[in-house]
Amino acid sequence: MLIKLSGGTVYDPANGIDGRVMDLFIRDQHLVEPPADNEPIDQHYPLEGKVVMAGAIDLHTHIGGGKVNIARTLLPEQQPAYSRPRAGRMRSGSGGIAPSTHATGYRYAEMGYTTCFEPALLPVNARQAHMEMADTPLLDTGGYALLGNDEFLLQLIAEGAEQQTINDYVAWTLRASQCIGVKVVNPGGISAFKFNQRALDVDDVHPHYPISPRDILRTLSRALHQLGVPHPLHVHASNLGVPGNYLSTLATMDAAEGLPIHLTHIQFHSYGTEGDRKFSSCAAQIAEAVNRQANISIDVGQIMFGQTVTVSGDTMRQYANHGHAHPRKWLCMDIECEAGCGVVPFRYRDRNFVNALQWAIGLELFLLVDDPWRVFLTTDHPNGAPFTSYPHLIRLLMDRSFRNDMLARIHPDAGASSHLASLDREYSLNEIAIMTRAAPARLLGMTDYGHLAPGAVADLVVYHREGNPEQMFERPMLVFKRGEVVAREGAICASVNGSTHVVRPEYDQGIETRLAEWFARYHSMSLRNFGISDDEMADGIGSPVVIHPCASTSHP
Amino acid sequence: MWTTEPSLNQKHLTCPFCGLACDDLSITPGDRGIESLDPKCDKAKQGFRLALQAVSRGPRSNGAPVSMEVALQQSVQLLKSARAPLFAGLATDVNGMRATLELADRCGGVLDHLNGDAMFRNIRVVQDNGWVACTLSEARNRADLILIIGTQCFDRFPRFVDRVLLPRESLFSPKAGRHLVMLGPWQNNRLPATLKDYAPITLHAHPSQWADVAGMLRARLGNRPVDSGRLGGQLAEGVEELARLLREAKYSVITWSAAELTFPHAELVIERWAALARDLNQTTRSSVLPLAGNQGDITSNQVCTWQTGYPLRTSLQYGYPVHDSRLFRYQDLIENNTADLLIWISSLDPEAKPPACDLPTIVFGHPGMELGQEVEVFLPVGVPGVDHTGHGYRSDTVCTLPLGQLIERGLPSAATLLRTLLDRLGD
Amino acid sequence: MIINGVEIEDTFAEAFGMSATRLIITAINERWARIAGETMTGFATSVIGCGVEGGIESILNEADTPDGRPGVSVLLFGMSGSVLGKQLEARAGQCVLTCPTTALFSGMTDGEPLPLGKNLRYFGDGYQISKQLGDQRYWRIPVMDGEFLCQEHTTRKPAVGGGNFLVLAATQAQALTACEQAIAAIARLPGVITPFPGGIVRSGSKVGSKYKALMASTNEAYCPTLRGLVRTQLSQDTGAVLEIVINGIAEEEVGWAMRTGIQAVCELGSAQGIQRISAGNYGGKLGRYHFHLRKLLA
Amino acid sequence: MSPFVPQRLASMRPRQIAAITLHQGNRTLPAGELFDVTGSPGGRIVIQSDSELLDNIGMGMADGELMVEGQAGGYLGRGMSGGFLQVAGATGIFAGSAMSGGRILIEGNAGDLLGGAAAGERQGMRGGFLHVRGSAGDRAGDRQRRGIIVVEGNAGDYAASRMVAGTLIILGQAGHQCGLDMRRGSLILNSKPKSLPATFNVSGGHQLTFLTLLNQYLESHSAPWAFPGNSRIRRWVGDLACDGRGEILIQA
Repeated sequence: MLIKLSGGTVYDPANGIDGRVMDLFIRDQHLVEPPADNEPIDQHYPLEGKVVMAGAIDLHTHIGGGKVNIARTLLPEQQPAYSRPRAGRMRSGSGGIAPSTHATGYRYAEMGYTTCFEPALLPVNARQAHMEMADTPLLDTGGYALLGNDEFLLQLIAEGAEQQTINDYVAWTLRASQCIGVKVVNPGGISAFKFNQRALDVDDVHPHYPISPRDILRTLSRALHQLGVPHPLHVHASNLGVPGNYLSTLATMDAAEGLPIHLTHIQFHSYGTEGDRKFSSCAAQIAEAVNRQANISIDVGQIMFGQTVTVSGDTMRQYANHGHAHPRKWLCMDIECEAGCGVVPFRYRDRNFVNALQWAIGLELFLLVDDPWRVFLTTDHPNGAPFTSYPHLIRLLMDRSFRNDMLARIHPDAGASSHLASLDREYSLNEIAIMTRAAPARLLGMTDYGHLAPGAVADLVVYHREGNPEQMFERPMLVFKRGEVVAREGAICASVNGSTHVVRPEYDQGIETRLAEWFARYHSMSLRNFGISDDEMADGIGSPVVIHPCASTSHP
Repeated sequence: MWTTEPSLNQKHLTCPFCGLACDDLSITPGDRGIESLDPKCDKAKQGFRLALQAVSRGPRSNGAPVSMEVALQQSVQLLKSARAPLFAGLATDVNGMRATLELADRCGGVLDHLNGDAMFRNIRVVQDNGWVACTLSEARNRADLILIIGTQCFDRFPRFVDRVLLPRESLFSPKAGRHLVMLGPWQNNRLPATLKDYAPITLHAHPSQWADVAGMLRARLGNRPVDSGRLGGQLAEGVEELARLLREAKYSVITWSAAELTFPHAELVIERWAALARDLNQTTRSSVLPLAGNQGDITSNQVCTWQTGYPLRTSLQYGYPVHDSRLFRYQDLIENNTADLLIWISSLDPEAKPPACDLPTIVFGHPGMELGQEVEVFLPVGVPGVDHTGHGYRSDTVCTLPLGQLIERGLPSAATLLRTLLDRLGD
Repeated sequence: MIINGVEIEDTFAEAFGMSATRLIITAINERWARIAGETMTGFATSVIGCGVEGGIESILNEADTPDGRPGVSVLLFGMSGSVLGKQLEARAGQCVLTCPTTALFSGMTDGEPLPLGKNLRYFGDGYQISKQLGDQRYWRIPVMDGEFLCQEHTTRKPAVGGGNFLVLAATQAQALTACEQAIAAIARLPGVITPFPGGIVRSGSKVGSKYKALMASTNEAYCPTLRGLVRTQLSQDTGAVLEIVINGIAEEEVGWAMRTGIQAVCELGSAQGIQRISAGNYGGKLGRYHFHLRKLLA
Repeated sequence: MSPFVPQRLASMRPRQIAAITLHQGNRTLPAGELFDVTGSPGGRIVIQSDSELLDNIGMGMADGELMVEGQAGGYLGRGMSGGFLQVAGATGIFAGSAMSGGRILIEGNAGDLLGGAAAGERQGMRGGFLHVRGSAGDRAGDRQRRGIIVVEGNAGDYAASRMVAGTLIILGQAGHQCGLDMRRGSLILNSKPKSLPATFNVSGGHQLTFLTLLNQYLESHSAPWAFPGNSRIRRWVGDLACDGRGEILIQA
């Protein structure tokens, strides 16, 4: 099958193409060089006046694993708000803020997203996360394994284990859980909460182990660097949501000691204590630190007004916030001496000072961080808002007058205490393409994704060029998944299943001896059942793995 | 399906027959199936024995043997003409449930598990309030006080004692410092032998008193003026002692098996225990650990939840999912003639048979299942973890254990047969 | 105009727009309802010094109260809604909430809502209970003799304050007797109260004073002992003057009450020493309502 | 058969109502094939149906009058905010759940969770008047938040379970464990229930003025008085397992 896309205006920042009218060719599942003149074209799409980009990549969205299922269970009364009827072979679904898997895949694809990453995959829950993502059609997926609150690692660090041993354990975890990266959530804090500690700042000492979050951050960021894992340590920093936490965030950046580190949903970590309400924006301080340190990347975790549900591994902070639950019910879970999970439904209100300022802080961060290659468009779905609000968010970034109209509607004191009105920046289509395609692919080491050069996987999106970016990004004209048209005019027309993206750094298998002993003594399952094989991924779970290379290993 | 080497001589079998999903079992095969099982577990032994000894009589139509082809054709006809198919039983593995859901979505079916009554006693508490919960490893390594409500956990989950309550080793909570408190009608029941030496604290209380005991504890721990004496002398003293222990514990765990709470509206009682654990977290740590997962109930519920957005007792009749744990109880749908076809899926236990009823019925059954009343179509399917690989959820809803294949006797998985039906139904 | 030998002066009473509310206080018996009502409307003679003006409008029997117990109907008048609200809260809290066996209800349904139990409920310290019956909400506030039942809101609406007439008589005793007669007649009327002690005021006032701090001072033109010293309005044989001030929930009610009162006075006639009926005004510039005596009695 | 979810049913013409699509199993058919509809818009609409499976009748009803001659299924008048809904026979579970206004009169018996909270909802009935001439099932008034429920017959177990506020009156015999986890609100009983949770305390005998008001309100809605005259009642307070600010009033 040879497909020609002619005359579209292409935005492909990974290849330095910023709005060039050009032809693209797809052969089977990949983009290819223009064929010989005499080769017949099977399908031809004339795209004059249309915008063409690679399929969008969401590098931080909670779409798989136990906590999403818990959210679905906790909120049966919220689910009917969005019901998706069955249509032919397309499955039915429900749920606007915690959608069912099929509804998630369809809706993402309808918006031009072709790859999504679950950022908090508990290794012990990896099978479920991969199963849910396998049942999320049209998307390639992957996960970041949660480490840094597992008692095994904390004990290793506390004992002063060699970095090499840590590296082996990290690499083993990536292999066992079939993940592409490693995330740490409130380093040490989830574990500390199990010991009844209610707060743990970057340099506080854990109640059981003589180590601090800083030690965990340093050890893990170093491990990933030395293992050559492309995606840097993905960090949900200490003190989420606490006024004054920007200092913890700056300390977290510092703890990486210059090695690459990704700070996620940083909006929730950019709060000061100024003003009458002791709650203020520190977006400027955070953005300045990001601009200054090239080793740091962030995603924003923008909030949007309305009902949503917060799902997080950070039981310490979720428990602390349970009083804000709306509706008033919530759930926390301590999980397998490995991590935890807290689910607290939430309604952000534009007339509430704190919520309104959170909204402004997120936008300030987008606009104040200079390099679009290091700031990513997320709502931390569903924590800040459901992913379905992305087109609206894109409009907020691209259209200053629209942004100011929205600003005028929020709590007046919040508007007044934000710099947002003075920020003139408007994102260009090229910058949107960077932050939603090229940059995430690069940060994850997915060389064949997120761009449109010959050889790339043919995940691509054709947009109508509308005056209103929200309409443009809400209903693309065409979405191709691996060379097949799966959505037209914002409606799914075909369903294909995705793959699971992983990295697989090498490690000394000697670590498994130690792990086997640990599992036998303390765990409730055996080591051999912990890890997931490639065959199990492909045949049992239903999502074959795509392995991305790691950089050549550097040794300490 | 991914494969494992079919062999009985495996060192670490995973057991699909209870919600603890122990994966450290080894079978010593004998002349008549199993010589012995190590570590000892009557439930696992019985499950493996019945699975291995079962001699399938092949597909049947109204009791008469038919070819698989005929059985499938008849099933397709029944599904095509059904106006209100009911998919019940659902004792299967993850892929069996995935195929069931796809078929139910296609046919417009309603879904319920044979353990639905027990399961929804817990799920309703989560739906209405949420809770603070933990998993088996957390309880094993951290709990310094475990309150066990009811006397039947030990029959339903035989290795609960050595895997969670009194493990050989524990990271943070050595056996010596642990308090086990057992609430239930123990006067009329004998403590499990494994616990006798440990001498746990027992509180003798009939199930009808459990709500009052929980309420009294909540009131006492909240310093509200109540008279525990109303519970009666010995129980009142025990409750006062338990209140003190709960207040002083670093990490308490409250556990029960909802299947034991067979009285109506038992979710109200569970809600009280969950609220007690939640209250305790204001000053210390406490979690609930509901025991479930037998007959694959957690498994099918988890898959249903992610695929439809709702737990089981969800209807796909309207073209989109609608959930109602009271209206879509399979027993009621049969009794009030709201269903017109029963698809009964039960691959783990030959005794988990479809209910006696007048509905046309298709059974995807354990190969050893003998029906008292013959049904339109009986399709024997393999036992997950014996005849084919698969996945089963553990009680705590977090861990999905891979199930290996032990033998090859040509029995298809439920998933395989259901997918065949799907293909034949067309669009 | 002369009635029964009493001269009706050709003048008018000048009255003001006020804001009023009606409350119903019930209790175990009439005695305690009356005590609560009197206490609530005690020290409520004039807005000049009391914040509000108030009085018992009527005594209610069991059939006419919301809870089927004996009660009283109370009217309170303030110069503004906010002052009225503050005074109501203070008086309901200090005089009714505190009084044994009472309950407190709104006596009107139209007008702007005015918080009643809405604020008083906090006395319940979290143990108060809300009950909604139809579109009305009530608060049950635990107190030492049981529960204080209190409606969440009453209403306020525009009303008239300061209707008045002056009774000029030969002696102090004759003026007083005549005014008592008038008060007894007015008391039977709905929608009005006479806020001064016993319904009667002797300290008629004028605007201003030689002392800077005072807004009002004695009306020297009607003081018999100042005759000869100031420009008097009294003839030589007038021994005493007393005034009746009437507040009402509408202009008609106030006028009717003035007429009723004046007629009662005139019944005594000149034979009982009554000489003249006059009225207080400020030249017609301050108050919206003018009650011309002769028009009222025509 | 379910759900019967027309919006503003009472303001529709009978012909329009008969044309509403209902689900029966995995197919759909017009309502008129299942039952007869008569009446006029703005006036009283009468549905002749005798199915105990027709759910959600009068769901979301905001005004008008709707009469069901026969019985009704579950969730009768769910989310109703105004108007008058009358059922001649019995109804299923959750009658009046999420109701916020208007009046429902059930001449027969009601099922479990009368005025109760549906799955996941933090509140049951939120306002209005719900009157059952027959008996009610278990958990009447579960998580009720406001409004008045009167059951002239008996009530099952756990009446007023998890009640948040509001008033539930049971004139017949109430079952076991009345008021379990009641946070606030009033459960008014004509006679001793079968049992109360151990976490209710006696607060003694009282004469409560508000009961007179309640009686008058009931009288104006053609419902019998809670207690005759100004009777002395025995008051229990609880449930002290939770908030403990609820009350159970029992005629002494």
